[in-house]
Amino acid sequence: MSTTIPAGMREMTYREAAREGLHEALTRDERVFLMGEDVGRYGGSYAVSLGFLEEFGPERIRDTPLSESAFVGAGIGAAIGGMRPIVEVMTVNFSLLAADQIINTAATYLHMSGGQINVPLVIRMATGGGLQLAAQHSHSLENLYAHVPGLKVLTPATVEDVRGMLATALADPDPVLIFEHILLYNRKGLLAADAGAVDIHRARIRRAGTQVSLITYGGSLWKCLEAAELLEQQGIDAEVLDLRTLRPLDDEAIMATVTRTRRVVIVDEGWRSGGISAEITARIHEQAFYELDVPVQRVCAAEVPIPYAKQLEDAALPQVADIVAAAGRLVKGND
Amino acid sequence: MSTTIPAGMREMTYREAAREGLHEALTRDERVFLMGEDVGRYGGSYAVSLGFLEEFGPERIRDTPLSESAFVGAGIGAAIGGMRPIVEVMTVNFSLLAADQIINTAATYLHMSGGQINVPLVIRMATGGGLQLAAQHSHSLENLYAHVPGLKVLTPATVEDVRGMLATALADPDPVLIFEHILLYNRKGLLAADAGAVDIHRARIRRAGTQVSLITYGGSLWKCLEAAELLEQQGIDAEVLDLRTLRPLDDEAIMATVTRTRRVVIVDEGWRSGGISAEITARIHEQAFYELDVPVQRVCAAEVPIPYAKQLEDAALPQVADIVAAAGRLVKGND
Amino acid sequence: MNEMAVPLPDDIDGAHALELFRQMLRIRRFEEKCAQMYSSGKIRGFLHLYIGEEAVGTGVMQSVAPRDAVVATYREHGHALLRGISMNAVMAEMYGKQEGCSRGRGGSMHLFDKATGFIGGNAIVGGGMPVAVGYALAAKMQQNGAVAWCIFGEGAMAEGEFHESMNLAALWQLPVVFCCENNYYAMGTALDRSESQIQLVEKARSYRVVAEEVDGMDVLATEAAARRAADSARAGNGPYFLEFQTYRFRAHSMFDAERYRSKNEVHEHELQGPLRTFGARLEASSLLDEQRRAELEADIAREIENAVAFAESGTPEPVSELGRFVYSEVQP
Amino acid sequence: MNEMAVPLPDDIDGAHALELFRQMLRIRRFEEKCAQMYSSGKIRGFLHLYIGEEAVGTGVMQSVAPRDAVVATYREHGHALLRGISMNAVMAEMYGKQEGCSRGRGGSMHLFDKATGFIGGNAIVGGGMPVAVGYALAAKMQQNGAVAWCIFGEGAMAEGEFHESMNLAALWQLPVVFCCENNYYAMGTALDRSESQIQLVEKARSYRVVAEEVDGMDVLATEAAARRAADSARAGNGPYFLEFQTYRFRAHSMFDAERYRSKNEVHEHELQGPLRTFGARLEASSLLDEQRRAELEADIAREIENAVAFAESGTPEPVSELGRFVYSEVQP
Ligand SMILES: Cc1ncc(C[n+]2csc(CCOP(=O)(O)OP(=O)(O)O)c2C)c(N)n1
Ligand SMILES: Cc1ncc(C[n+]2csc(CCOP(=O)(O)OP(=O)(O)O)c2C)c(N)n1
Ligand SMILES: [Mg+2]
Ligand SMILES: [Mg+2]
Repeated sequence: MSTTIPAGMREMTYREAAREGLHEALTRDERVFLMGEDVGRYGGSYAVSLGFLEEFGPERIRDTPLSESAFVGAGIGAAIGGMRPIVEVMTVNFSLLAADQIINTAATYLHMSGGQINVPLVIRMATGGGLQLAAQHSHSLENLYAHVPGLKVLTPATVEDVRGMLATALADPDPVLIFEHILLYNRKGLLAADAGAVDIHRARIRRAGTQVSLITYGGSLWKCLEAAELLEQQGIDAEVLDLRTLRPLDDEAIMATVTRTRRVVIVDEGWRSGGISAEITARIHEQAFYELDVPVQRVCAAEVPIPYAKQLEDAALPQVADIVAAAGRLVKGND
Repeated sequence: MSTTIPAGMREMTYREAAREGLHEALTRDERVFLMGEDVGRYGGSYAVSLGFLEEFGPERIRDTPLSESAFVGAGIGAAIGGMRPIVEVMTVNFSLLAADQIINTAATYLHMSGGQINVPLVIRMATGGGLQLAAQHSHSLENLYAHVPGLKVLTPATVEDVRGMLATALADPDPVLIFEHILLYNRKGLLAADAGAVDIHRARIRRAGTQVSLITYGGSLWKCLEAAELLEQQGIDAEVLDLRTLRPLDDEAIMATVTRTRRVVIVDEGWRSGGISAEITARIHEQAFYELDVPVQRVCAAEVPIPYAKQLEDAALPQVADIVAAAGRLVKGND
Repeated sequence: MNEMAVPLPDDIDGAHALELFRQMLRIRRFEEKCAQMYSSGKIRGFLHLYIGEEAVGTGVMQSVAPRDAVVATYREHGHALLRGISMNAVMAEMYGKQEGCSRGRGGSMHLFDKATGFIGGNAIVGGGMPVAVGYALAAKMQQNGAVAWCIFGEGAMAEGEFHESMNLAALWQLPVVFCCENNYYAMGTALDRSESQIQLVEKARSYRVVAEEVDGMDVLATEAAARRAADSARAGNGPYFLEFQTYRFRAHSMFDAERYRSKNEVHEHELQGPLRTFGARLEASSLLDEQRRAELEADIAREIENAVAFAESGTPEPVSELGRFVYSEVQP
Repeated sequence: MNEMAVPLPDDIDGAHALELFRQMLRIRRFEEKCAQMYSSGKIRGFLHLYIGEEAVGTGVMQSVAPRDAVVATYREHGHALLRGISMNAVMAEMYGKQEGCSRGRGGSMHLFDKATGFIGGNAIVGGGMPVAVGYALAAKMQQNGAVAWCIFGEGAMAEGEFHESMNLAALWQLPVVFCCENNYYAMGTALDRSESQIQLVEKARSYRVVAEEVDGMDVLATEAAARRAADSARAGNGPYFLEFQTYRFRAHSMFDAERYRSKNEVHEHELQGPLRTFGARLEASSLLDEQRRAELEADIAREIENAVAFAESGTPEPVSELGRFVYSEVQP
């Protein structure tokens, strides 16, 4: 990223962008409120809502007790009751305590009620590993939710998306889950001065290329972009597709990049078996079978509960070198 | 199924076989006990443990309060403490209330403890649709668990397997989840007089064929076998592979059938996106890319919360006709 | 026992008392019909009857205001009807028809009606509780005077969601009325096998929530208690917990062999049934006689017949519509 | 305040009292070292210090018998050391080394030791509770006399798993001692913002569980309470709940700016710190003087130095071993 900031752009961290998005939502719509563990006095476990309590008051910046199922469920009820709650779950790992409310209730009410009861609820969660937080704080379980009809699953990777997707999610009549990768909060990016709501149905090409497609989302986007630079040094021209949304998947964008490059690496920090990478592979297989020169490769987390020790965690998570190697294998066909 | 019973075989329902397996386990090993909602006085919500309370007493046939998280977690603790608990969760839908214990604890302790604390816990759950039980009782969520390293996921489809897998699961030092499809309990099958523990690492060919492979598990096995008969009438020779275990998957058996028939239909009652069918497709794509004549087809549940009305539920779930059509398309190539 | 029925208090409004009786009778006869239709295969899935417990829902619903919400369980036919969902729409729902209150997608366990604030029909035991709390939170934040009525069985009180929801409601002083329908069994599990503390009001009080035990077989008692609770909640005094002591006369669902209780126990309770006892009191007060009874029965029978006919002639949702209502049709 | 320290009771065993002091001092100094090592990047991940709360764990562990199990949280360094896991193994764990008590896979939040029945190190708030209940169930079924010690913070009491676990333990009369370390904050959330009922013993009693409030800053009080609880549980009287009122002197974890409480509040509590007050009492009873203190400090410093050296020279698990311990190595 260049050090001079283009006109009309601002540089900020992902945290600041998330914060701006929240701030704008709270300012613009009285029905919006933020609820979760330590969003208020503590300032948010990742400091995203620092100072909001003072600004918006305890009614709208609502610290909850440790009770994920109840406060997520209360989000559902409040949404039905006319509010626009944003519920924060500290990490997706803890969201398993609220899985019943999310999957059995939020995702089903519209359908079970024959179209009457929609649930305009936004749930934000941190996800991912890389901080040596071990096996109860590091998993990327977003694909569990991406499996469930009735939910939308967003995975903003950029400052623009983390800011803008929140607005779009709040405008959505149905439950939307937003996953923020823990390693992104301190990452800087450029944001247009007039940044606002963003589309959530389209994947986006973050780097155009011709020889291999790196399909990814969230925290792994930056690893893919780094890998693409390294690949360029090896004379390999990689395209990087940021899925942005895991449910619904943007098949069109996926098939378009496949058709262009005919070689695909999917990079996902979730476990490989049964992860979102499997679904993408399956769709490519089904929809672009004859476009591929070689089988799709997946670079995913190793199938272990993520360990604490640095070298083990590093080995468990997809790394730039793994991506480069996989893409290199595909293009050079060395095996 | 023929009406004369071969020598050395017994005919019984899946329910009876499950029951025999439990009975044998309880009889053979004092450490084994059964715990769950209404397993005792009520006789089990699917009547599998009817009469056990009287036979084994309330210590070993343990009715629990409605508290899925605590009694599944208590299973973990009891397993660590030297017992061999079998925990019954009425349906996989309710297991979401215990997802934290299963995924964050049962699946992680061995790894997080560096190999010290294994959890020899067996959890039985009913799964699947077909009884018009609607969107909170009909889902096939086993693939959520199949995604998680540290767990094993068994899906017995036959009387032999439902009886024998329990014994194998109990001998396993690690947590094992057993999914019993609700439509199977009344289904009859033949069991060898000397039936016992069965292997849980191998998929099994339930019908040999040469032109197309139907890969499936659990309740859908019988739909696939029926489809295979219908296909035979159309002159199509289908092989039916019963996965039996969703984690770990038997790649070898999958690739072997793919190589034989070069055409694959995967039949899974779970939702299509991100289901186990995606993982199987991805593995075939990765490991047998050059063996396929045409892309793998998936016949899965429609991506809706399963509705109550009969015609809608039927339309939402994979049906024999869908399987026949998918296989027919693959073989005849009519599109 | 009926012979010894105590006349109603003098200050009772006779017409209202008779109306309470009629409402109970209506849901009783409706469910008897449902049971029949289940046996003949017209209704499928799980069917949980409220028979025996009618005094609870009937008393409670008298205090439910138009803007309130009701969050119920899978045993909610009675509540749905009492709340004002038409019998046609409820019966059609159980038939799985488009004209059903959930368009046939929900069935017996998932009756919904946005217009009357009937937001389920939740078949996860305890699952509706956080939802009710959230609805009450919205009401409080919007200061719209609405109350959330959260209905559940005593079995649900062992679930973690009960605990978390009670605490949240009490901590935030939300207008929720928690209505526990204590019928002493959760499927086959008796209360004393599911709770270490069977004084349920004590459990509720441990969250500093006002709690009352109510005779759930007496519709005047249930009505009065619900009124106290509603007044308190609407006055901003936070949540209220009512334990209605009642009994389920029928099996848990249509699949239950009832091995966990004796016929005799059931019979004893039937003698104390809400229709029987309240009917006798109305008679003792000369508010009801055979002729009036017959008229009521005839009216109800007609309504039920019509509902059945309506459901029979309803439209099965075309399979092409299967994918609707997974997401809202209007997207931003 | 120390000037006014009350001498120990006459009947106290002086050597034992000094030993309690030594144990507290040992875990205090150990954690101070951890904080330092965290700052210098040797320890990573989350690090939750027990500083200020040592009297709780120290008192409790005196009653933990060899066959008992301890189920702890992510704030468990003290408990692990007190339970007998070697300082070397704990420090090596935080360094992520093979010699660590969890082979470097767990880190600070996931200390385990099968030999001493230390079964985690669970970092899901409330997550250990059902496990402790299950362990106690196994103990009861096997009649082996073991007790499960379940340690958690007051914040965990809002979780559904607390509710479900208490009920199960009480219903089945299981030998669990629930040890609530009430340090009045759950991260930045004060007790009165997380519980509608802040008398935590009342919450426990609502399950018909015997409950005591204990001064968690007084190691003699914590020891005596734990002994009563253990005796009761071992005698077959079911679960026991102890609320230890204590205070955390340090931030929740190393990422906490402590905006939710004043420096002054912390300081006030520090003046009542368990080492400070108990040290003063030992001095007042002539069981401790400067020289003895210096000796203790020196011994501990040596042990810590050795542990650091041990951890530094430990072996990082080869990456090739990553896939181990997902499943047991011996399969049937
Ligand atoms: C979370 C969950 N666990 C189990 C069930 C199965 N189940 C349905 S109703 C029921 C009993 C509930 O009893 P109670 O709450 O007392 O209500 P009642 O049926 O007596 O009205 C059970 C165990 C369920 N639906 N949801
Ligand atoms: C289920 C769950 N939700 C949230 C968290 C994040 N978290 C970790 S510790 C903590 C506070 C717990 O407070 P308390 O139980 O009082 O223990 P203390 O840290 O004070 O010892 C929170 C919210 C978690 N680890 N698990
Ligand atoms: Mg009940
Ligand atoms: Mg605390």
